[in-house]
Amino acid sequence: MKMITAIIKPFKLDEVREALTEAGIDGMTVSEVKGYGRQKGHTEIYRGAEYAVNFLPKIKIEIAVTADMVDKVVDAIIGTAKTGQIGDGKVFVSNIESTIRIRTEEKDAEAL
Amino acid sequence: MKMITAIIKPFKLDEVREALTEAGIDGMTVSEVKGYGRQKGHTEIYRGAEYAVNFLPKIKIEIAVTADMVDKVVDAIIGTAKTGQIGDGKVFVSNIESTIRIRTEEKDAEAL
Amino acid sequence: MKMITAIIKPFKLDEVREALTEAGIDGMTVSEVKGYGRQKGHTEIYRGAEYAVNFLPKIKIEIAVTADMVDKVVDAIIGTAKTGQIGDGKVFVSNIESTIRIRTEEKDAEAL
Amino acid sequence: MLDKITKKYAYGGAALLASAAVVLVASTETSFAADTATETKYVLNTLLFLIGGFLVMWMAAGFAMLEAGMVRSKNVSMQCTKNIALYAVAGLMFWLVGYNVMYDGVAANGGWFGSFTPKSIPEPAKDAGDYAAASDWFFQMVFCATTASIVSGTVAERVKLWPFLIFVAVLTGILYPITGAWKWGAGWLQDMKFQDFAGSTLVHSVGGWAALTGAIIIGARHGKYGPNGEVRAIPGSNMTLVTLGTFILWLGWFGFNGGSQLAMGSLADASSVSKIFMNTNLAAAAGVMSAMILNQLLYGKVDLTFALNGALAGLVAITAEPLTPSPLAAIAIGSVGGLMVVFFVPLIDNLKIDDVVGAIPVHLLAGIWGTMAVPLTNSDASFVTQAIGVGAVAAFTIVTSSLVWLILKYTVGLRPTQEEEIMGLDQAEIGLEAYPEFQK
Amino acid sequence: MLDKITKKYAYGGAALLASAAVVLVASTETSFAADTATETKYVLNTLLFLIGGFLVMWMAAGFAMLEAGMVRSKNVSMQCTKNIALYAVAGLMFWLVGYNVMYDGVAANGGWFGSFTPKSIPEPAKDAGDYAAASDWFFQMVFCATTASIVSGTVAERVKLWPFLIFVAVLTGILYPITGAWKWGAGWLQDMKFQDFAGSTLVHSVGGWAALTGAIIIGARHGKYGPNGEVRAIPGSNMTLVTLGTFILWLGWFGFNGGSQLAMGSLADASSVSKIFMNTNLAAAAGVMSAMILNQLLYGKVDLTFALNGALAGLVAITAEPLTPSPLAAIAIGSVGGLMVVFFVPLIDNLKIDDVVGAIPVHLLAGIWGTMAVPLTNSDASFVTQAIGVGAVAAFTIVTSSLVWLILKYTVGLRPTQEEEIMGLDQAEIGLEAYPEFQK
Amino acid sequence: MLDKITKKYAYGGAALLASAAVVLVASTETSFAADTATETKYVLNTLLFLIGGFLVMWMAAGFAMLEAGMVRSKNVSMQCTKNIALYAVAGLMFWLVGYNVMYDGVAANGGWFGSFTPKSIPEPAKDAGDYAAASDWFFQMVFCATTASIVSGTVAERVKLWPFLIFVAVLTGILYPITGAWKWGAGWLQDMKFQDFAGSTLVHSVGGWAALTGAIIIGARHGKYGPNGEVRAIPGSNMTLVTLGTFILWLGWFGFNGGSQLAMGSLADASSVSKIFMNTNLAAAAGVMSAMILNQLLYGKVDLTFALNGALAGLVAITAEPLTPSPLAAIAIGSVGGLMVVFFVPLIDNLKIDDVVGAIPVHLLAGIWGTMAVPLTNSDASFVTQAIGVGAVAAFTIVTSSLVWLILKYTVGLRPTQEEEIMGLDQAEIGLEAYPEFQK
Ligand SMILES: Nc1ncnc2c1ncn2[C@@H]1O[C@H](COP(=O)(O)OP(=O)(O)O)[C@@H](O)[C@H]1O
Ligand SMILES: Nc1ncnc2c1ncn2[C@@H]1O[C@H](COP(=O)(O)OP(=O)(O)O)[C@@H](O)[C@H]1O
Ligand SMILES: Nc1ncnc2c1ncn2[C@@H]1O[C@H](COP(=O)(O)OP(=O)(O)O)[C@@H](O)[C@H]1O
Repeated sequence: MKMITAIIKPFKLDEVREALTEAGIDGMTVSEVKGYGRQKGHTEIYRGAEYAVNFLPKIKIEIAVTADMVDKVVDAIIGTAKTGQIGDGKVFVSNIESTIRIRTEEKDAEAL
Repeated sequence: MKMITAIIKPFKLDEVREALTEAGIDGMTVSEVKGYGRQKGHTEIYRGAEYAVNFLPKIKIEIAVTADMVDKVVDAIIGTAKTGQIGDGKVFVSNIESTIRIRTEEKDAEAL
Repeated sequence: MKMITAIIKPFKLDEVREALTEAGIDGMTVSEVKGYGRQKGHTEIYRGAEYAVNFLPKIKIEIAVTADMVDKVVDAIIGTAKTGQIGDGKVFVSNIESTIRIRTEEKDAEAL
Repeated sequence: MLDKITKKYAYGGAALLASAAVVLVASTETSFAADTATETKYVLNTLLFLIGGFLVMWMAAGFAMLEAGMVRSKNVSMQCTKNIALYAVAGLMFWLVGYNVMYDGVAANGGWFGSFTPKSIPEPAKDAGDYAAASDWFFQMVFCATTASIVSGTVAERVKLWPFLIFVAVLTGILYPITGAWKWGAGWLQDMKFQDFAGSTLVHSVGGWAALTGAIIIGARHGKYGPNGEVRAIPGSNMTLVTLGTFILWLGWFGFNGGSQLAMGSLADASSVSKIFMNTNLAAAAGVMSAMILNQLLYGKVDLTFALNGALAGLVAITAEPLTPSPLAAIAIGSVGGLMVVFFVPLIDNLKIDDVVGAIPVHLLAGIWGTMAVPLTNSDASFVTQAIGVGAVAAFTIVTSSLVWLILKYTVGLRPTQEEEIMGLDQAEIGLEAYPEFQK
Repeated sequence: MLDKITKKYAYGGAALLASAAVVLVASTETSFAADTATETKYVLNTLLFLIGGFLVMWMAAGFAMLEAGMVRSKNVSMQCTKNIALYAVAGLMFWLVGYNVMYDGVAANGGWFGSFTPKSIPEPAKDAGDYAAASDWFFQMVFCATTASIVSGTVAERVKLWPFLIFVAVLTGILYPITGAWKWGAGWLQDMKFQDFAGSTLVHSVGGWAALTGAIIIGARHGKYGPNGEVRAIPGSNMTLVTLGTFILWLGWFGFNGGSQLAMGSLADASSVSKIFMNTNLAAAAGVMSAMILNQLLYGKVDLTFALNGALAGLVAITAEPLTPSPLAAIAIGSVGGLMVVFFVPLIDNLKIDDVVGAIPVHLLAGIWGTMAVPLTNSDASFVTQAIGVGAVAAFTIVTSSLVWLILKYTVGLRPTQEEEIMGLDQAEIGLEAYPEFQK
Repeated sequence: MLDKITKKYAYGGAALLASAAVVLVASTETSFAADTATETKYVLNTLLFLIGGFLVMWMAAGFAMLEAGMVRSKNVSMQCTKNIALYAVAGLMFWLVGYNVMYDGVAANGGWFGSFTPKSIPEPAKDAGDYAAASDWFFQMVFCATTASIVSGTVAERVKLWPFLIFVAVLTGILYPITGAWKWGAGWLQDMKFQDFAGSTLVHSVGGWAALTGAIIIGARHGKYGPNGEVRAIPGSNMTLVTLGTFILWLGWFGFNGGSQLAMGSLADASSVSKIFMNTNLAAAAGVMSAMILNQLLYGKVDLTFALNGALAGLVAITAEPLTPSPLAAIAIGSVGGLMVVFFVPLIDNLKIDDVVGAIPVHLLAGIWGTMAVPLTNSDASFVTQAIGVGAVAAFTIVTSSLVWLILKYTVGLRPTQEEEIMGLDQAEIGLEAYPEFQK
């Protein structure tokens, strides 16, 4: 099993989610994160003093999938999350050794 | 070393934490996430317009453990987080290559 | 490629970020988490009733790097995040199988 | 009203009698001037009702904010809904029957209650009396609404919307007006010379008893008490709202107590209203400080919610008699209110009575204290009569409000399901999170 | 003012005429008493303007809070900036030209508008008339500011700061005063006996039309309507602020309607103000309940924002005539306002008119309803005249405000870029998040 | 009070003198009418104090909200605690000694201070004078509390609760009353004809100096200035609270300035109060706009907190003389206040003086500006005397408040530990997060 972790721009979430469900994905876990990267933050002036906003709001999506689904899922993400502008984000793929569904104690592929 | 990542229902957090400490776990990291899965969200009506709440609040718990502890920990989680109702969540186990305790620079098992 | 995950004390974030950029790191993803560990929470009294604050605010930093950078990055984190006091946090290193930059579809080292 | 009106002349004392005498003597020659003076008095009395009334109306917002801050964010939209709705229900019911039950022909019914009819208002040009009838209605209505606001805080986070509003309708249309009639409607408690200037008993204790019976009959919030009976703290979601609400209530209280002088057309009345403002403020300030100091001594730190409750307890305590105490006495009366908060909030909690905002110590207990303290500064009052008044109002309100809560419980049901309670009433009944964007 | 002043004597009726007669008869002998009485009246009338005025000023805060709660948190700082600035702009413009356009020499210009000059204020000691000139200015100014507040809510989250403020300057300096002159400036609508006591049409509909044209010309918020035209809900970020704002507005409305009696120096006036308070409160309460009940019936639950909008719609509806209705009639008028909210909010949404706070149903439609309902209780009004007034004000405001919006659109531009809109106006134009610490 | 009372007759001018003459002439025959008129005046004067007083009391809530919004969320409960407590402390101290130090027998002590005794209040029926004694106490007390509120904002986020409250007790019981006595207590500054209508110097600068000495002696917040001395912005946690607080203060200021006319029983007084309302509003509006425009020109965008501070600076600036300026002069005076905010906030920041809310530019600097501007419109004032007043109050307040801060620093200590400051005072001293549920 693989874990696909995508960092995307927040306003793309709904589109990506729809693409993923179309790609046959039934579940995912999402969280709000702050990103630092080539897309630089911005400088604000508060009461005359400058301050840097270094971290930009991003969304992290984690999707556990069977190995055969990885390409399809990555494509779905890239297909929808890409705007072509700096800061679109990354996709990371890593390995999961086992997966359990808490409710049924099903394992691995059946747990998804 | 293994990383155990559990997605659970928020109101179960305290119970799970207690079970984990009883199982001999000294540390964990928790975050608030939103989940999408078989447990469907709900439709709300705001000022006469429907809108879908697709993501439901979940809690993610991350626990780094030595390999021998994995089963015990997974059992503790399943034992307490299970309500038998859809949406109880998942447990993912993956590998960690190394662990360091920042304070002492101890490594791996000693870092936990 | 490796994923370095560090849990640190919140007020150390800016320092760590600066050390990382000095170490040549261009990107990272940050999130707010709550930690449970040897550093115990505290007991508060609200309207005469005690309650335990078990989880303490921490920051999680995730940095994807090429394998050769791992030590340098870990050192930079430890060098700045360490206060020597309990609760300084952990660093976890795990493996990433692939990385893609959404904007350009570049892969792996080029995607960072 | 009769009683309070009578009272006002009593306070006016010598000066007023003297000028009244002049009126009679001078009346043949200066009838125009006398008329003008009478008209001016009418206007000024009416103005007191209107200003006092809008200040007390504003207290409805104070309760709403305080309660919205004391509940968890998953119940905030519901708490706001209840508060705007209860003010609306009180305003309608007190017109439909409440006012007349309280004031219309109470003597004819043996001093127990008036008539179950809507309040009608004369045409402006024909409005006789010492003040405009509508201004009096307005002023009395906002008192009635206050009573309902007290209840909503205590039973927050675990009662369904519509059953709660039915309770409010009965409370504001019938229960509050009946005990009100006994005293302010010139009923039997008035005949006994029971003293309750602005309603420590008639408003605050009535609200407090209705809240207490509700808290017991509805039961505690899920998770408030552990399996072994241990008390679990459930911190409120927003302390600035609690602070804002308390400041609003403090401000409104100047209308509550000051307006209860019921007249402002003479030197003596205006002076009385002023003394009431001063005493009201001193009692509240003393309540804050006594609560904070005791809190620091007992717990080694200051709990903001105790300081804020202390202000309110000081205010409730002085409400039964804000006029006769000296400044020092006002400080003493308010201080005791503040101390009561720090003592009784945990005590009530330990009795497994789940009072989300502390309304029982603040409104009920400090209200009883304030009522019993009247004889200390007002020689017209006696401890026995005060005790009879407190007891009679308690008995009536406990019995009747329990009955209403129980009927609701066993018919439409009071509580949401446990699942709904856990998910929060906002999602269960309102379909609208109060802070949908902020991660919780 | 002329008209309203006239009206006030009419309401005073018999009592006032009688006492006026006495004044004439008694004048040679009791001239001092008469002067005192006149001076007291002057003071009391002035006081009504000042109290009414500060209550309506407070409504500016109510709109600010309500709107800050109805927008997404990324636009909250901007919404607060617009609200404090619009109140400032209105206050300056209504001195610079607004007041005199509305009240100064309207008859000389055929009843269409007054003079384009700043308002000057006499020295206190030489202030003639029935009330202080400055108190009248203050009271009229806050009405003007209210009109602008209505607009800011509807067009929230998608209009640039300075262009919006330019619109406000024109609205408060010229547009509002012109239609105001027709009636309250004793212009042609006044001659026709058009009735609008406190401004259901002159304030609320004017604001509503300006908001509607703005919403159409600026267009909907990005993402409000789907690619297939489906309506997408965009929940407001903070329901306690919306609740607080509504309570503030309700409180302020006592000044809005009560102060519009324009006099408080006589029994009849004070009684009228009181009746207005009562009717205002009943209509608002009825608006809450009718909106909640219809909401429950249609949707199976209660939407807090509908309950709050219901209060406001009840208030707007009673504003055209808060004095003549009986309590029951006030309840009926307010109820219809509440029902309109539940019907028209979704309808307007479906017409792809993006009204962030519901100002169009609340202020425009309930304002029309209130104005057309006047003849039901006030025999001085006729449906035809009311319709002419509503229509004339509509025509003028639609045309002129569209023109201003369009000129701004094609010169400085009204909308931020889509990118800026998505990132939020706080970041794009204010550089300051409203809640920088809270994760969203 | 003596002085202000004197002043009020001066303002009353011709009209009042004339009617006073009539009183004397007519007194044998129309003594009743004269008495009635006197009584009515007494009531109206008292009413002005009560209304003005409750509006200024409400400013305590305004400061609380503004400050709660300008601090980081980890210090919000503490800031709320300080604000409710300082209002309580001021209320008690101003009764215990403050009032009499300021007003009782100042001449007997060479015009420097009065007597260190509690304020006692006559029985209502025996209350002589032009207004109720208690209403005057109430009105003066809320001014005193305002002074303390100014301090709490500047030194927020880094001073321990109880030491801060001890400072407040000394400030409100002794320091503020002493400089107050010099002018309003008919002391030596009054003899010199120093002019400060509602307290640009006596209230706002006193608060500002006490805040400034505090900021310097306590030092800046941890992290406010970088290791190389660079200024670091620390954004406030909640901009709607800052906006709400500012609107509350604006509303309260009508009581602050309007009530300082100290009388409302005559045409001239009522007219004066009205003119004050108008000028106060114009100055505040001008402050908003001048701050916004300068802000836009200098920084290319509008900072909401500058716009809000601009309103307050406009208000402070007009406070020294809200009556004599023409509308245009009021606009000019307020505008300069607004400009000062945009100039001086960064400047003070660069001097490493950490003023969390901007109270030093707003209250101290705009207060000095307002005081020095009095001679521009009031021929009774001279620049030299104004400068002497400003300087004397500055010298006294700087020295004495520094002394108090220093004594506290070297005895009980003023600052929490750095660790406590980093974790936030809410956790360190209050044990209660303001927003416990929201992730930060
Ligand atoms: N090395 C990294 N490790 C973890 N997250 C990263 C890394 N580099 C970038 N990110 C995440 O991806 C986001 C986008 O990266 P950025 O460099 O700004 O743009 P792009 O992906 O278009 O090159 C960042 O905001 C951050 O959240
Ligand atoms: N493939 C997946 N990858 C990551 N997280 C998932 C995945 N499937 C489910 N989840 C998480 O688990 C939660 C529960 O899953 P769900 O399918 O609703 O119920 P159940 O676990 O009972 O089958 C989801 O809300 C989501 O957070
Ligand atoms: N086994 C673990 N798995 C995941 N996170 C952990 C684990 N142990 C500790 N942590 C995280 O590290 C933080 C610091 O750990 P703690 O034991 O308190 O101090 P220290 O790292 O100094 O020993 C915790 O708050 C928690 O977030």
